[in-house]
Amino acid sequence: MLKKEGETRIPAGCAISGFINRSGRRTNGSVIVNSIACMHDRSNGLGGGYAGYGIYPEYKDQYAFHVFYDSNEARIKTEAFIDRHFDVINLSRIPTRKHPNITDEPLIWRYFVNPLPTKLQESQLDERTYVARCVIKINDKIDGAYVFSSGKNMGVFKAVGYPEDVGEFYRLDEYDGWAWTVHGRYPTNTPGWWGGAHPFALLDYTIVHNGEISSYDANRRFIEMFGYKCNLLTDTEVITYIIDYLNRRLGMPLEDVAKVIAAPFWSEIDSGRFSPEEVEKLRHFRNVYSSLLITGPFSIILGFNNGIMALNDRLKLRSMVAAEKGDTVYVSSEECSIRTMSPDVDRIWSPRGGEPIIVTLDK
Amino acid sequence: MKKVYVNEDWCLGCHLCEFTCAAANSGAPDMIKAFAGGKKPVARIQIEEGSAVNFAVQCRHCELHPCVKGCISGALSVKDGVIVCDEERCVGCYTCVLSCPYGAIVIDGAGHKIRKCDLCTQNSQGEPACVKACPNNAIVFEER
Amino acid sequence: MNYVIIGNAAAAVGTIEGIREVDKTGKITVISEENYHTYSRPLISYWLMGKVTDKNIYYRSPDFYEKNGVETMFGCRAVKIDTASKSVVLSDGNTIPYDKLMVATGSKPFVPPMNGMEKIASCHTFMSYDSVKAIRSEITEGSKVLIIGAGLIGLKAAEALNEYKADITVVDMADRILPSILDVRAGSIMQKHIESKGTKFILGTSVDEFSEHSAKLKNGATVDFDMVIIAVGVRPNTELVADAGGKVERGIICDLTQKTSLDDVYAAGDCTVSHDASSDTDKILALLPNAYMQGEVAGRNMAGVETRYVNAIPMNAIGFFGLHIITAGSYDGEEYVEENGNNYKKLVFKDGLLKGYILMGDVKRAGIYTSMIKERIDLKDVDMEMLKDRPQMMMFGKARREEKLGGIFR
Amino acid sequence: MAINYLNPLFEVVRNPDRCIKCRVCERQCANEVHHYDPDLDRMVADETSCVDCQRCVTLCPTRALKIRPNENQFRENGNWSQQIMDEVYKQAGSGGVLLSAMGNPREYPVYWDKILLNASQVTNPPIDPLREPMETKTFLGKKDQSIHYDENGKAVYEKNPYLELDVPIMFSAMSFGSISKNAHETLARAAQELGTYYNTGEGGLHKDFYKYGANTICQVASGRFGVFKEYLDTGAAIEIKMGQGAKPGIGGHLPGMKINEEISKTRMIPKGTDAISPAPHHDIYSIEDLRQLVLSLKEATNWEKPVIVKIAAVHNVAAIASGIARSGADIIAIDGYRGGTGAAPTRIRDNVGIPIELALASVDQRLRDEGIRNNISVVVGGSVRCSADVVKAVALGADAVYIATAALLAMGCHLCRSCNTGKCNWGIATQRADLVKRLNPDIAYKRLVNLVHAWDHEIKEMMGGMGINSIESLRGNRLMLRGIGLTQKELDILGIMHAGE
Repeated sequence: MLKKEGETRIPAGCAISGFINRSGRRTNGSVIVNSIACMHDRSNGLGGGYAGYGIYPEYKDQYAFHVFYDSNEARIKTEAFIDRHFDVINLSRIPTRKHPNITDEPLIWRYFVNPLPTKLQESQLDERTYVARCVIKINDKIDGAYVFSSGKNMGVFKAVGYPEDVGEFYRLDEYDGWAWTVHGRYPTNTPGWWGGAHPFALLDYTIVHNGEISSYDANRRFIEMFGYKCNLLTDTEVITYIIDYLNRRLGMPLEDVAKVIAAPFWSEIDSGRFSPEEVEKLRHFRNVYSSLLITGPFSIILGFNNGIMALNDRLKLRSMVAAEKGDTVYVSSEECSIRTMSPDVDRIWSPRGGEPIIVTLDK
Repeated sequence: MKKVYVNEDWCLGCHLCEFTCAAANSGAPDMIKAFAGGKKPVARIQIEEGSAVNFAVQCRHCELHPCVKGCISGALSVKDGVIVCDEERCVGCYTCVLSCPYGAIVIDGAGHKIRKCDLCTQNSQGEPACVKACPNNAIVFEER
Repeated sequence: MNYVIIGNAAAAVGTIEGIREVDKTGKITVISEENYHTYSRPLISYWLMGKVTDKNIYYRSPDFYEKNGVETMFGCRAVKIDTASKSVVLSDGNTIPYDKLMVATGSKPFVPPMNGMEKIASCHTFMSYDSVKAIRSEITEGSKVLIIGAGLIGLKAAEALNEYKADITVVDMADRILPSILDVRAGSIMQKHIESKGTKFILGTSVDEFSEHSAKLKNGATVDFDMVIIAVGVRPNTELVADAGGKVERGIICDLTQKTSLDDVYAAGDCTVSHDASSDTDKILALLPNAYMQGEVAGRNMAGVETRYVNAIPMNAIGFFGLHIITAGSYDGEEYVEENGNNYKKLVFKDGLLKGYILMGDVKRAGIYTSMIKERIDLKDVDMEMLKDRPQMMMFGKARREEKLGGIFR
Repeated sequence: MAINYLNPLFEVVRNPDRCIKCRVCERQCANEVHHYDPDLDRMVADETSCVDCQRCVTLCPTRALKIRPNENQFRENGNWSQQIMDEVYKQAGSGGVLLSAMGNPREYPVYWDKILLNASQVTNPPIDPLREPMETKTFLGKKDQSIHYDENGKAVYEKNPYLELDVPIMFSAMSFGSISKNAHETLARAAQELGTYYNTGEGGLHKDFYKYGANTICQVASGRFGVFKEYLDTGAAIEIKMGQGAKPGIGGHLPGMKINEEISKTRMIPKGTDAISPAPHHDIYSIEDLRQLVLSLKEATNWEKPVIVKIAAVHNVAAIASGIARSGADIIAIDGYRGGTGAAPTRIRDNVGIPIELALASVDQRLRDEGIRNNISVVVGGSVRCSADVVKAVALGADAVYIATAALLAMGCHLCRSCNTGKCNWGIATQRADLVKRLNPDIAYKRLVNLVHAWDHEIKEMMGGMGINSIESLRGNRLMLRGIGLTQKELDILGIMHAGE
């Protein structure tokens, strides 16, 4: 009997792709679907998924929960929980299109919610922490329910299947976003569980990730000290939590987050290319946040409320190319996929290991 | 010139240098054969033993080399800085024993000849055998 | 530079090697009366014993002169030094010019006038290769040999002739043997040792009159012999320098650079007077090491590098019939004596210094004592018990040991 | 004379065909086992005092010697082993407590040997340490996570005192007195060259070694030997020794005969007097007292130095560690029951304490469960024998390890376990000048450096195999471990899965 995510740790190879338009111009979801379709062989049909930012302009101030239910019973329990903690502005099934390659779909629901002010106050937490705790609680405690997207004006769409099929299934051609990321999965020992597909999301953080990190358990056992619960036992999950911890909770800018999770080697720190002050900081990071260093191969695209960050592990053990065309920045596992989105880019390059590409919306 | 030096702080007085030296210069292929049958080959290095201090003494290959200057037979000579003894020419007069300020010339009682350290340049050791044998690096072969 | 050396033994070789340490090219000429490649005079007794071959009697290798660029004139006798023209006149009338001259003429056997000497059938001295060759040609097993003189040369002759099972009698005016190097007690031990090997001593008397095959002694005894060896002493060959007006006392007088009182004329070896640092007196130190080192010092000075010869002391390493003696320095002072069978040790202290010693039997590492005399090491700086026990570096302090053995100078 | 019930433990086997009678065995044996018999013209041995230190065997130039167990056997008995019987005879003779040295030699399970490591295959690449950077630098100390950014975006953070190790291996406490001055010098010089730390033990710090202060951990133990302001100021860190794995619950005793001039000065006690460390610190009868000492020592050293609290691994080690993590201490050192000692009562050494592997696993998990793992670094010792043990310790959750027995082995120790006699033939656990000199620090420190370098290479190889290029990603990474032949209970305590899972 194969174990699903959360019951065992499943290493996976993958493809990722993504882009952002700095000026906030929204692009149709079909573009990102095409970009992953051309990397078909990097996936094996056991998972694909998307994150789109700026797709819910009409509900941009509400948290948009995307939820998988194994059963109606789970839905009822979850909705009761949501009702207790949130003011639900809108709820519906997420529209899908019947697709021959996408089968065994769970119940897929969407809720646009605001935290209940009284409950929020009671919790003595800031709003985002409150929401995150609630999401973690549903995922941890309610059997058969899984919140796979919980940010504002953004959404995750994922399923078991090839990513291009998943795109069609979710009718992404009906969404427009200023940033999209996508993931095609090649897991090695999973029966395929919808919740286990990527991107992984918490609030508006989403991660698509290609790689298999060797630091997993060191990271997991550390981050779990801070209220996170790594249910899925996947890299993306722990990376998302780490970024959430550093960026949201400690207030560390993403540039510094990259310096923690893909810290420069000591040989670089000592090479003299950094200012003494920077060296001091890097030494401090490597001392204090040493358990959040991520080793082993990874290339990730992090999506967040006003931008994306692409990052390779410090040895660059996974492929990742970046390109620029006008005010749009593309990142992908392979150049070919960028060319499907923009055949004649202005500039294309291979970012160095550990050097983040951070692109945010122009103000 | 590289010479053999002894650091008395580390000399244990174990006498391994003497036995190794004797064997190395005995012509026998190994130590067991060198001493087999009660043979007592002569060492060119000698341990001085005290209550707290021990050290080995062997030819310093000194610049003055009074042994060479006083040698009546011409057996002693300096070759590339190393004082060597042509044992065939030595008549055992011991003038060198009289002259050597370190007492480093050894008398081979049996043959009425002298033996002396030649830094293992005339045997098959390559590097001085005493240095290799010293268990505590008290004997070193180096430039000073 | 044109160097001329009269003589061809240790002092001459020392001179050549001393010159060549400094001057690799100057012309060197050696004038020698003896017609041999340089040989070691002390080895003649070993040669006679058969312990040294014809090949090994030579003091330096056969290519010694060639390697050192030395022109040899063997079988030539120098008869005069002409200081005015800076040349040496040979017996055949030829003159050899020099820029720097070394007189290393050594010594000759002293043969005192004795009654009836001219009647002796076979009479030899014991100083040269030729002399032992002559003895060798005559000696046979059982030959009766009378040796006049119980000094170093006489006893070395006795030891050598013992190899031929000769019947040896040694006669000396003195009442003990080896008086120049041994004290009474050590002499007596050595005498007994030599006697135990068959050599007879008649001491405290001298020859009254020789006949062809016997000698009548002043004490009334008669000694028959087939051969007589005269070994009563040596006299330095000083005539050349004396005749040229150089200062000569018991031997040639030199300064610390081994220069004689004559300009550009140096001298070294047994023909010179040395300063004995142990007794602070001038004397002839007829010793091979001394000759060589004087020669070497002279050679360096002749070649222009000023070098001084100091710290000479009397010292001897010799053995008879397997019993070895090493002695050095002077015996005037407070004594420490140890005796055990044939092993005899005497240490002489004066003015807080070790001044001299006699070691007989166990002579191991005697050079440590020698260096103490030469270097005038204050006895306060050594462990006296260890000093008395045996020669050892342990008796010095750690600092001195490190300096001596470790090459570490503080 | 009464009957001596004790048999020699060993036999000296001398090959007469090889022995050249050089007598090096005789000269080198402080126990006076070997003698030359001039009448027989051969070497003879009195085996009663042989401790099997192997000094003679090692120095014999012709390899003529072997020491092997005495073949003489008591009647076989599965319950009353010969050793147990010997101990009864010994105590019946002496009336005293049995004394031993070095670590517990009994055949308890060695959990290191029941844990296997992972390696990358296909799904992620192993990393070749010869081609890629492979980092083993380790920081020890409190890891305060808080940070904020000022209006210019500049990071503002507070730095806690820490130790910086180039390799996650330190030399654990061995006092000057229990080991020789040369052994101390060896540790100090090796620590300096390796970029790590050695530990003074409870005997103070010899003046000659103040120059190695930057690589020195100064211990404060219940006897307070050699503790004064300058001592505390000199080291890089201060360690409060609460206990020791070899003898949990008891103090130490250095007999007066070992208190020579130098040790007396260093320990600040009169020459020739016994140096007795009490079992407890008499100012620490509870955890709050410990906190006071931690803070006092910090106050005394201007809050500049990390404070280590060292405890023996005992049954409730996790709870104790939790207390220590809240005491203000920066580092906790846990010493397992196989840890060495210069002298301990045999019964205590062999029967008290728990394995370091289990102690480490439960402490690390407990601190994480309480969310205070960041408050403190965890250092473990008590028989870390090789680089694989180090890797397993780090993967179980240790920040670094302490080694001592392995360090002594590098210096020549052969684990004859006779340190308490003071006649160490290897010059390590002795104060006899002629024996001390046998340990030449010039040689020994290089051997120790070699050992740690070798381990570091191996650690990097193993890390590389796991696809990890920095030691911090190994720390607590228990997924890299699998148990073999362990019960579910043991696996649960270790927090690892069984091989094959």
